[in-house]
Amino acid sequence: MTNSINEIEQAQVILVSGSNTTRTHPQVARRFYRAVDRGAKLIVIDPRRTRLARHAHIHLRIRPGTDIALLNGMMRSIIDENLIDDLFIQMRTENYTTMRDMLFGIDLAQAAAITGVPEKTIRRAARIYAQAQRSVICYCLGVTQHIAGTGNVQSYANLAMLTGHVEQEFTGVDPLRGQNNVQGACDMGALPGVLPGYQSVFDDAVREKFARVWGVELPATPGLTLLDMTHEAGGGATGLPQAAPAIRALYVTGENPLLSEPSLNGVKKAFHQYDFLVVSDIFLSETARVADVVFPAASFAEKTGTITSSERRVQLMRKAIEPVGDSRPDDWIVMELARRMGHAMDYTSPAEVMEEICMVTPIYGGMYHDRLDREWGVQWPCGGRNMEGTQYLHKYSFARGRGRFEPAAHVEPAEVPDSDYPFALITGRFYFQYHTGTMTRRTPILERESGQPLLEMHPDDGRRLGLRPGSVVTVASRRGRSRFVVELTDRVAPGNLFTSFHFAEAPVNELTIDASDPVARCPEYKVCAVRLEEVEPC
Amino acid sequence: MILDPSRYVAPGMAGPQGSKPVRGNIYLPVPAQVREVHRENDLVTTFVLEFDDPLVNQEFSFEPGQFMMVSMPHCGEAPISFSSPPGRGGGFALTVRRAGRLTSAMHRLRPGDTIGVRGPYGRPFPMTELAGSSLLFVAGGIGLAPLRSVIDFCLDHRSDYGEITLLYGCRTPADICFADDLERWSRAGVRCLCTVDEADDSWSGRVGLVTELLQDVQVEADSWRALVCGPGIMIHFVLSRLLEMGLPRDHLFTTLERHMKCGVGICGHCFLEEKLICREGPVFSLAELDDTRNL
Amino acid sequence: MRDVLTVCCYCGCGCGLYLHVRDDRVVGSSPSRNHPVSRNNLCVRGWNAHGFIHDAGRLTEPLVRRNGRLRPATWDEALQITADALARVVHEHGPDAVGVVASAKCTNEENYLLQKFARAVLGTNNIDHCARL
Amino acid sequence: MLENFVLEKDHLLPLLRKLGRQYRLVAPVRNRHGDTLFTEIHDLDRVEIDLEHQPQSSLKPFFFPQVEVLSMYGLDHDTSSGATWYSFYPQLPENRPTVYFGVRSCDMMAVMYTDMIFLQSSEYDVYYARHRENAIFITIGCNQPFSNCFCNATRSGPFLEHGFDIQLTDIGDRFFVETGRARGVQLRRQWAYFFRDATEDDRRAQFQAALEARGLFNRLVHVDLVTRILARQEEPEAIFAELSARCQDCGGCAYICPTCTCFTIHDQALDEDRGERLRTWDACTFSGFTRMAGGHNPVDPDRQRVRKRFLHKLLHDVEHHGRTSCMGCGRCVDMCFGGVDILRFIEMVSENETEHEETP
Repeated sequence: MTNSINEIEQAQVILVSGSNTTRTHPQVARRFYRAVDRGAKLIVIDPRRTRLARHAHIHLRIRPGTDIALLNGMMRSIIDENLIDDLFIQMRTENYTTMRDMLFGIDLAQAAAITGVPEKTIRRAARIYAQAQRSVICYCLGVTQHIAGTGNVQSYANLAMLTGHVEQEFTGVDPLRGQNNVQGACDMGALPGVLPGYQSVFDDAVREKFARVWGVELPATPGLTLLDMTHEAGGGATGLPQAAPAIRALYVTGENPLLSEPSLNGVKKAFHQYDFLVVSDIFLSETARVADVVFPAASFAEKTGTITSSERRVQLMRKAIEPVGDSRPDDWIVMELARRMGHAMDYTSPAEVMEEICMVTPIYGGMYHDRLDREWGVQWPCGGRNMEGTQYLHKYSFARGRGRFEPAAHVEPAEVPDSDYPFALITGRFYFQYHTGTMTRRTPILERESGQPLLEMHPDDGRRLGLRPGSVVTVASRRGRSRFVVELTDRVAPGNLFTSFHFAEAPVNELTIDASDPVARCPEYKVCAVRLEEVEPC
Repeated sequence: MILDPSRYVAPGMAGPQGSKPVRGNIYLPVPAQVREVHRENDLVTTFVLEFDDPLVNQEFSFEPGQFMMVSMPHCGEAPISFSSPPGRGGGFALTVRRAGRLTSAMHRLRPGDTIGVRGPYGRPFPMTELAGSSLLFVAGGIGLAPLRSVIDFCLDHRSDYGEITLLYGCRTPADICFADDLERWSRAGVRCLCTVDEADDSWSGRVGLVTELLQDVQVEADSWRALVCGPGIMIHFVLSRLLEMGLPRDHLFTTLERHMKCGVGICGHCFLEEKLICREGPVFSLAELDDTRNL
Repeated sequence: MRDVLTVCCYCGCGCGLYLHVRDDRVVGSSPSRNHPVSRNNLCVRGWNAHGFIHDAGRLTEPLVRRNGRLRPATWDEALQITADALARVVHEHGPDAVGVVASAKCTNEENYLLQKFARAVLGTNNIDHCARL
Repeated sequence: MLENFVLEKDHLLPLLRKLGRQYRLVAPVRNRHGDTLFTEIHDLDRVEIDLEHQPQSSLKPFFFPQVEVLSMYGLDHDTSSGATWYSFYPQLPENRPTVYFGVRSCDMMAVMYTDMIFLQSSEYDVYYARHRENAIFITIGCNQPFSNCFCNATRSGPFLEHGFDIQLTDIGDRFFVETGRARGVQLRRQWAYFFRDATEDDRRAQFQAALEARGLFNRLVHVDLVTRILARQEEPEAIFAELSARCQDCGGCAYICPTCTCFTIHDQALDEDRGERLRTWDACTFSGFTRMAGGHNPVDPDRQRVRKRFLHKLLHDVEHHGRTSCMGCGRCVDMCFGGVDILRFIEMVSENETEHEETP
């Protein structure tokens, strides 16, 4: 997030897209409620009528995967009504003319047709967003998990820049991060293209710097993404630019790709081909079950270290109890493996690891454990021990100098409903469950509240198909099938279905498609075409 | 007698301020052994249980309408009403419909297995108050189980009660429970009328809702009492109809079902407005219930 | 009873919460009143963050596949088998034949070590995690 | 009549040190993160006892822990008959004589309420009793109520008439000391040299503090009026529905409430043949609280999620026990995600009534 969670309370307009915020980021939603109670306007872009959408002043209920069309429509309308921020565009951005020329080609009637949102509503939302002094955009995986994910994200940035809603307190574009340390894992360079602090592996000077600290030469060859590593090892199936070498061994820590990755059948094939699979986890997950070696890891309550939240806040997680049984923290495991492979990593504590991180990672320059222990964490960038953290990003200029407009055109989802597979299946999360459920499904209250793989369906569709709440149905896509329990609700639009990947007994990723965004390699979890087979009335 | 597993209680335990009498641990189940298993239909089974300790067996007593908290390994507990009458010796019967994890596990029980039980809990049907009256029983599906305990109790004390009529409705013929008992009761002079919502080829009896059977019954406001048990919606309609037929509210009784954890009025799950079903119920006269729409 | 301030293990909000510990067992969770994000408040998952820690399904010893089945092993065995296997693959097929999946559930320090392991020890940039999930 | 004494502030720490040797000592401690929690004190010189801020949770977790093992269970298999034998072994908590120091009036009243629920209902909860036995409460009146407090409206503070063992009132450089129940009297006698008899001046100072405190409440609500309105049986359905829609299902209000005692019981398997039976805090705002095994739920979560909570606190307990079970501590006000706390409810119901009265 460019802003802090607390700043949201002060916003005048909040535009939320592709986020079931009350359920998945309750603390952020809490600020939305406060802001609305203080008079802020709430605009929600979501194919589903979520709790937040019910609470919104305007709910733009788009067809899944049509964000770009909607945003281009809004931006066209903003230009038409002359609500752009000329000064901001002139001083802080580039490539505006290309953007403007593209927008002049946008027809609002067509945008309405593509998105299913009336032209009038698009105009109204655009006006409210553009007119306010302090407008903030929050988006989540509903925006990124599409083949046009990068275009979606760029379009939200375009909208914010067009109206000057960045670079100030209480405004900005805030992607919400799903896991407690997904931000930190990115910051730490657990990504194929970057070293810690988003320093490119293709930059010789950067590699040189790390080589000096680590005492070895670093590889400059491009790495594979999770999607590429786990789908038909080395396969061309996912459209890699050049044939990559086949993965023969995989070391997985605390992830469960055999439930969480799209198009699971392909993943299973890939896992079958590995010579060696080692998994480190706190439970025997679906992935650990097929491993050659399983390491018992310590849970969050049993280790010390830092994690970084969605608002870039680096906080100290403190050990509460000794590791259960003979389990060990992952840092110990990695150091042991490194030692045995002839590369000693002699750190006596996580705090010492962090000292090295501070040294090589400019944005983490001041994140020393003793300091974090005294404060409520520090928000990066923070260059040194005596420097303050950063409440919101891009205060005086964008990271890359000027913000660049990147015009994007609407792209249909890789798979849209047709006569064979007439429903659009959207996947997401339930409130009481988390991710693949390894933790929440073992927590009695949470499992009691939401222990069934529910499939949300509009009551009209249910009536037409003779289904009642509790009916068990088999849902099939071109890739696989899975069984769910029907819930009839108007949260989903007719023709749409919604469910979650929490449930191993109903693996929704047997159905999802592995088509992904060509830049971010983010799979299109949010939409695929399915049909109902085999209906058992309850 | 409430089961008191005091043999498990650590000695020398005193209450706050030292003034409370030593009492047993209300959350501790006592093992009971399955003696007989009777399949009522695909989903419903009756278990006859007795305690391992003959002394407990002898002393254990309960009243129709009460329930036991039943434990199954790794499944927690659930409340289940007695379906047999008290005072016959030789244990007690519980009839269970397969609905959740615990009841499904119960359906795998075989004679000789043990389960955990504690109780009896809840306010029973007021059998003394009912003495001298004629009784109309109206049951839906598994709702006949607690009423079976009452009917057999009445038959065991035949001279205390007047005419006995049973109206029994089920969704389909396959859902009928206690088929043998229905015959036995008919032979013993109970007027039994059955109906199903949806008939099949095997069914030659009546088709329709149980409320329709009420047309065939003459009840007299002063001398009749009605006892109703079944799904909430059925209870609501039957009680409404009986009121129209002129029975006063305090002559109508029902027994209610709720999610329940402790069984003794502490955990809070089984509330109905200001009442706790486990303690103030499960048996209520209609005079004590304000509104039957949301049962 | 001890109260240990830590950070919630679920979503990316970063709520500060206390774990309440009695006899080396976590018996409760509650919010921190002054934490800038949670500000005296947790969602249902945070309030139940202790729920899975002592579950019987927790892995408590290393497992190694022998004759097709995962069986308990010592740390020494499990680590050595892994180190040997990874070294063999690197040797036979090159470093890019190994992939490392880091975790959004691990700490920064662990992720740092994992990517360092991939790049400095194995010699590959095949390191990723479920950022897109 | 209560006996009155004075304890010099300088002598408080020495007194606690004596008590700490004889009892486990629990008091509000401000930790290094700035939060104030009731904490078991091992070394008085290394903690900061905090009487300036409201402890963020009540004493509830000490008597009724969030998770508690009730019993262990085991299965034995008879290989010849194939039958299984299933037995339970209770796990009673240890009883430790404890002094709870610095307890606020609302929290003391809450303990008296939970005593009634666990000990004086028809059944007697030995687990609660074990935690609760041999507890001594040294309470402190609130000269300055905290920002969300409304205990004056629930008649559970800021000062108590009874229920405490010892009640302290801050009167400048000294505490005014009242002894209440027998243990307080006994404790005062045992450490008599710490206390001197109160003078008329001390009494006046105490009276003045109590009087002034009443005028310092931020949140002014009329709880009795709301109880009366609810008792009329015209249900404020629209208010319940509005608040239910904003409830975020966190359960926080019930978890943090010093008088919410609902719990669930569940089994946790340790292996195939052994397990623990646990009880865990539960909340009536969860859908699963009332949902039955077959899936039927007598409560409509969309419109009635918060109904039982408010009716129970403000009406049903008045009918059953003669007083509301909301003690006005205000913790849930801060806590609520959706802003649907009990104060908001009380305010909405009262406003509704005022509007009715004003429209002829």
